[in-house]
Order: sequence, then structure tokens, then C-alpha cells
Amino acid sequence: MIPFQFITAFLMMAIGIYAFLYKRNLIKLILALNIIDSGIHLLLVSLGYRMELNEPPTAPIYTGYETLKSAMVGPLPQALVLTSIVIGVCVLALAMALTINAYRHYGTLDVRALRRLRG
Amino acid sequence: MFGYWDALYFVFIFIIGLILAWLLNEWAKKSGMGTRETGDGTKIFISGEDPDKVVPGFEHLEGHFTGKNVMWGLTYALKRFFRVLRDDHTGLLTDYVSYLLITTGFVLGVILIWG
Amino acid sequence: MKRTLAFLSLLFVLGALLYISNPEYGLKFGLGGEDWKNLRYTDDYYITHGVEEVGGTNIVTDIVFDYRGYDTLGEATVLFTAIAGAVALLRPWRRDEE
Amino acid sequence: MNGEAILPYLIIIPLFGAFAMPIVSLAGKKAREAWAVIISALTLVVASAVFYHVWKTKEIIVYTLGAKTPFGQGVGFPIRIVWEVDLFGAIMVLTVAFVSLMAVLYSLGYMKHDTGLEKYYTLILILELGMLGIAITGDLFNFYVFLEIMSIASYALVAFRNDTWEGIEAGVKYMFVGSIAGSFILLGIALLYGQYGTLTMGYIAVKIAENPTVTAKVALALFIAGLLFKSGASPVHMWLADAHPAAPSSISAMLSGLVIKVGGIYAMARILFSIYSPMAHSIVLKAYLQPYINMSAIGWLIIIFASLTLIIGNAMAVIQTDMKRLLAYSSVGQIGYILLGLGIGLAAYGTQTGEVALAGAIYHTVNHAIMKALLFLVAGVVIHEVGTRNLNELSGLAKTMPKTTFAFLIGAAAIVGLPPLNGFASKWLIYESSAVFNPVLGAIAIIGTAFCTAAYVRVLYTFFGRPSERVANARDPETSMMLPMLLLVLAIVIMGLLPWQISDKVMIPTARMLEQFKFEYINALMSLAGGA
Repeated sequence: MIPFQFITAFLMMAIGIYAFLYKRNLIKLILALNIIDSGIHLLLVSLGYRMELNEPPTAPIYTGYETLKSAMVGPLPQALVLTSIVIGVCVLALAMALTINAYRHYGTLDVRALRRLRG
Repeated sequence: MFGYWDALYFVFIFIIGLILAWLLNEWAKKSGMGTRETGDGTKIFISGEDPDKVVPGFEHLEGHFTGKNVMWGLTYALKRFFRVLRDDHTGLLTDYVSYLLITTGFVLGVILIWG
Repeated sequence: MKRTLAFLSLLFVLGALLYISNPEYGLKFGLGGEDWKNLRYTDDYYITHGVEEVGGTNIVTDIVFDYRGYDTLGEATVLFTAIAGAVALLRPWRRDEE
Repeated sequence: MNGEAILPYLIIIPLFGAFAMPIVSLAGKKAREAWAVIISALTLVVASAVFYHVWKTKEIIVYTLGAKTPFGQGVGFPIRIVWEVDLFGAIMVLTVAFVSLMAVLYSLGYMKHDTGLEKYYTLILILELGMLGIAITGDLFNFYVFLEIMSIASYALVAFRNDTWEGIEAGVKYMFVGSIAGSFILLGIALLYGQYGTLTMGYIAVKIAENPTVTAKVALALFIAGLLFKSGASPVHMWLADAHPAAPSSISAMLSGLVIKVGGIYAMARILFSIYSPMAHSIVLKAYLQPYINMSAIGWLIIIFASLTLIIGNAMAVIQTDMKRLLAYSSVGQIGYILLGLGIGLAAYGTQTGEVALAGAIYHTVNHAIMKALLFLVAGVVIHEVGTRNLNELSGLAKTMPKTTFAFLIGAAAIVGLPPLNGFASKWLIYESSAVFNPVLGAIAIIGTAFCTAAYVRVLYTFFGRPSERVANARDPETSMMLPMLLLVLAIVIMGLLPWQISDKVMIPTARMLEQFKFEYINALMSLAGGA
């Protein structure tokens, strides 16, 4: 039985890459990049999930009420995802800047028009 | 010795090459019909370009040994191979992604089967 | 043609990823007890020692700013790079200025 | 000098320089240029010290960020980020610092007429920083962060001249596909974390050797695919042929000379040899009949891609009319030689053939960085003076630009592999080991060189032809552009005069250290566990 969190994560990646194969609008491709990133982030966070018997999983924060029995989920993937989200945002910003310039040069956002470099 | 190469070998091979070239030249002189001494045979003729010939439409390039003509023999002989390669580079983003995915699939298949 | 082949490769890669996310062969989800101690020993260390070693009650903060602080530095650099790059790309063209 | 004490400055200096650049450039143009040169020169000094230290002691420097030891209290696994610098990393550090200094010096004259120069120098320093970070890191996620720093800086620099359609189009293609490749690498890292629960390279190596699972294999496939893309191997070389010619020439020199080496070849060697340790998998586990990952099959996989790259890259170089595009395709071809050496080193692991091939690959990495940087700088001078890079219009440059043509002659002779120059020694190591390993591979390598020679002979014929009106007014460039080219020519000639000394004293030990017959990379990390 494959956990649905993993299936969702991998499907999101596949959807993003599918968009790269069959979509033409540059803005859609930028969104596709973000969907791929989100899929990986989902995978990372769900890798840190924890299920103990009779202990509900909580966020890894000590609140001073530790008498309540609880299991903390893994904090490392969350830290990695924090870093990774920022990287994703940076790629997004740069992609947007490039897209604006591409529109100014080519007058279109169709990725098939960007094929002067070949051979 | 494995993994090494003496610079002296280069000198030897160079000298042997010189001797061969000289012998070839001598043989060509002896068996030639005399066309190398007179007429068109005396002209320097590099890679299919006649320095005195003017190509229509390329008058401003007259007589320069330009990159387009050097190695014409090689490019002509392997015309089909080069055309396949050239056509393959379509410049479409989709194709670049396709090749990346095909590579991934191939690598994954090889590693899962033999790795 | 290329696209079809690429789509098939994508399906193959997806299949392989789904295969390894089956708990019997590869990645396990929702660990607990012994599995947690064996596979997430690093996280377990952070949870048990984080507060006393670093002092923050939020373990993620402890990791981001102490254990993996260098990554955070890298993250800041990425942000700086992206800003510099975006500003450089959106500057007026040379032609416009003349 | 103590290597561990100076190692942090390798990151601190360029980081500080890059972050301070917008402020310094408020003081004017001269201050900005002086700052960039000073920062990259200081980095070169530190890099030489690090290299000298590692080469002298032949030991791996392990440096922990923020603590004495990467290990936690009373446990046997690392919890902090570590840097591990072995000899290969140190060589890459030195090469990166040297070529970056040359590129910065060259930019002083070459980029004079551009706008937005403070961003340009910031980005060039960050590009250098990213590559240095990749070369010294010992942590897998940290490697990804620095790979992205390097990639984002190079995306921005490829499209830096935003008033040309060429740069923008190449930037779009490079960026979108490169981000997907980066995502593959991140996915591989996530899978390894999910299976083994750690991110430190040395400790993952231990864990994989204990329990090689299917997950590790899938992660390896994702790493190899992503890094083949980043190194520009065929059939995913097309972004390289578009992006490298479109960038400003000083950036092309860094991209072709360094980025594809450090972000592709070096990272791949690190992952193949240090994380998926072939000593453990091909020899130890096989001997004890344990499950193992067949590393020689992976070596053959890389050899297949290398052969494709060799033929396609060099052949496409022959038919280009654009000078920089020709050089970019030639880079693809040369990457093929490096990958061939790497693949043979993996497939023939444990034999002398493998060691020589690996040494040849490392040697060629350094040589090609220097040669291709020189050639791109020459191409930049030609564009700067003549204003075109179409080979059909450039005939007769030798008359008007003798020094530049001389530099190009040296670079072309070295890259083709003529004996007195440095390219010969490394290529010879690769030819000989591939011929010993499998004669077919030797033949493929020779065919690649034939194509490479044809491509460069075309350019040289053009340069030495009868002068056209177009080049009549061209002159040799100013000193700040001439000096880096002369220094690179000097490096080529000096390295060419001492081929076997360098090979014996530097490259063979590097290959031996990378092969880690005694698990040096793992032991250097794990030896700190006792001292905690």
C-alpha cells in the first residue's frame, strides 16, 4: 500500500514535467516549475512524518506543556524545505525577469517562437 | 612504460614524417606529367577555393581564404551525418526537456537492470 | 516522436518512483518506534538535544540557525543573487539610453 | 600553514566581496573595478594556500561549521554541516580561483561599454563563490544550495546583455531546463534522506555500503541524469551550444572553463566515488557475497554517453560558422574526453588502467579549463575589435592582430593536443588507457580528435588568410585584456613543459585519493567521532 502523500508528491512532479512537454506559454511553464518544486517539498515534509502508538504527532516546538504525551515530527525536512522554498522563489523571480525580456524581444510568450538559435 | 610518452618519440615520428613527405614529393615529381611546373598547377589551391575566382554575390569576400570553404571535403563527405545532427538541434525548449527525460529514463533503466 | 518517447520515459520514471515509495521495498511513511530510531536518528537527536544545545524551543529554528546555519547563509546568498540578477535583467536596454 | 585555519576565508572573502559590491560601487567606477580585482586576487591567494596544504600533507581537510566536531554528543553520526577538501577539490578550487581572476581582469576592458556593471561584478563574484562552495562541501543538501547559487548566477549572466535577443533566448532555455535538472538532483537528495536519514556525504557512503537498496539506485540515476545535463553531455548538450556563445565573452570563459566542470564533472565524480564508493561495492561487498551496486555497469553507462558526446560535440564544431558557437561545441567534445576518463576509471576500478584514466580525466579538466578560457577570451577580443564573429568575414586577422592570433594559435594547438603543450599529456593518458581498456573506445577518441582538429584548422586558416577590409582597422587590444590572455598562454606553456612531473606529483595522487582504496573520504570524517 503506497501512502497517498508520496503518490501526490510524485504526481505533482509528473504534472509539472507534462506541462513542459505539452504547453507553450512561458507563464504556464513558470507555474509548472513551481509545481515540480512543490511536489518535492511535499515529499520532503512527508518523509519527516511520525506515527507513534497513542501519541499524536505535533510540530517540533516545545511549548512548556510537555506533560501531554506527544511525538514530535522530524524537524530536519522542514528546515530543508524552508531553504528550498527560498531557492524556488528566486528561480521564479529570475524566470519572470527573463520572460518579460523575452516578451519585449519577441512580442509573444509562445515558447515555440523562441527558436532562432539552432543548427 | 604505461601512462607515459617520451617527447623524443615525437621528434622521431616527426623526422620519419618529414622523410616520407620528401620521398612522396620526389616520387610525385618523377612520375608527374609536368603540369606542376606550368599553367594552373603552379597556383596555390587550398581547400577547394580558387583565389582568383569570384563567386557571384560574394564579391566582397574575393580571394580571402574564408572559413566556409576550408574542410569542404570533410563536410561534403559527411553531409548526411551533419544534416542529421543539425536538424536534431531544433532550438525548441520542448525538445531539450524531452532529451533530458529520455536520458533520465535510459539511465534509470540501465541502473535498475544491471546496476 | 521525441515528445512521445519523453512521455513514456516520464511514465517509466514515475513508475520507478512509485515502486520505491512502497514501504515494503523502499521509503517508509509514518515511522514509529524502532523504525523512527533507525531511520530518523538525526531528527531524533535534534528533538532530544536541540533545546539544551542551542536554546531555542522551536527545533526548526535551532536547525536553521545553528546546526545548518551555513545553508541559511547560502539561502541568503541565493536571494541576493536572484535580486541582483533580476535587477540586472530588468535594467533599461543600452539602446534606450542613447 | 594550517589548512583548516585558512579554509573558511575561501568562502568568506568572495561572499563579503559580493555583498559589499553594491556599496563599494557607490564610490565610483575605479573603486568598483579595484574591489573586484582585489577580492578575486585574495581568493586566489587563499586557494593556492589550501591547495598547497592539501598537496603537501596528502590528507583530507575536514572542517565543521560552528563547532569542533560534526558529531553529536555521545552519538556516532554527524549532525552538522562539514567541509571535506580532498586533493581533487583543492585542484578545482585553485583552477576556479585562477580562471575567475583572469575573467575579472579581462572584464575591466571588455565590459567597459556596458551598463549595470555593479550587478555584473556582483554576479561574477557570486558565480565564483558558488563554484568554490561546491568544490569544498561535504554535505549533500549544502551541495544543492551552492549548485543553485552557481546556476542562478550563470542564468543571470548568460542573459546579461538584455538588449540582444540571443542572450535572452539562450537564458530562457538554459534556465527552464536547468531548473528541471536541479529539481532532479533535489529529488535524489530527498530520496537518499528518506532512505538513510542523513545528509553528510561520508556518512551516507557508510549507510549505502551497509544496505544498498533500490532507492539508492534510483537516486543515483537522478543524480547522473541531472549532472550529465549540468556538464553538457550529449544528448542534453543543446543548452550549452546556445548559452555559452550568447553570454559576454568573459562569462563564456568562466561557463565553459569552470561551471560545467565544477557543477557537472566534479560533482559527478564526488557522488560516484565518494558516496557510492566503488571500493565498497565492486570489491568488498562482492567478495563477501553481499548485495551491492554494480559500479562497473555505471562506468559503462558513462562511457556510452562519453562516446556520444565526443563524436557529436566535435563533429558539430566542424560545420559552425559562428566562432563562439564553434568553441562551445568544442567544449562539448572535450567534456566527452573527461567523461570517458571518468567512466573508464569506474569500469576498470582497481586496475592501473582505471587509475591512469582517472588521472587523465582530472588532468584534462584542469587543462581544458585553462585552454577554453583562453580561446573564449580571444574570441571576445575579436568581437570587441572587429564587431563580428562570423568566420566568413574574419579572414586575415593575423596581419592586424598578431598577438591575439598567436594566443589563439597556442590555445588551438593545446586543445587539439600537439605535443609540446599541456593538452597533449592529458589526452595521451586518456587515449592510452582507453586503448588498453577497450580498443574501440581508443578509436572513438581518435576520431573525435580528428573532428576537433578539422574545426580548429578552419579557424586558423581563416585567421591566416588574405586580409579583408573588415579587419583592416582591428588592433591588438589594451593591456587589461591582453594581460589575462598572456598569463593563460604562459600557464599553458609552463604546464606543457612539465607534463609528467605534474602528472606524477599531482594528478596520480589525486586519482588515488579519489578512488579511496582505504576509504579515505569516509575515514577522514569518522575519525573525528572519537575526539568528541
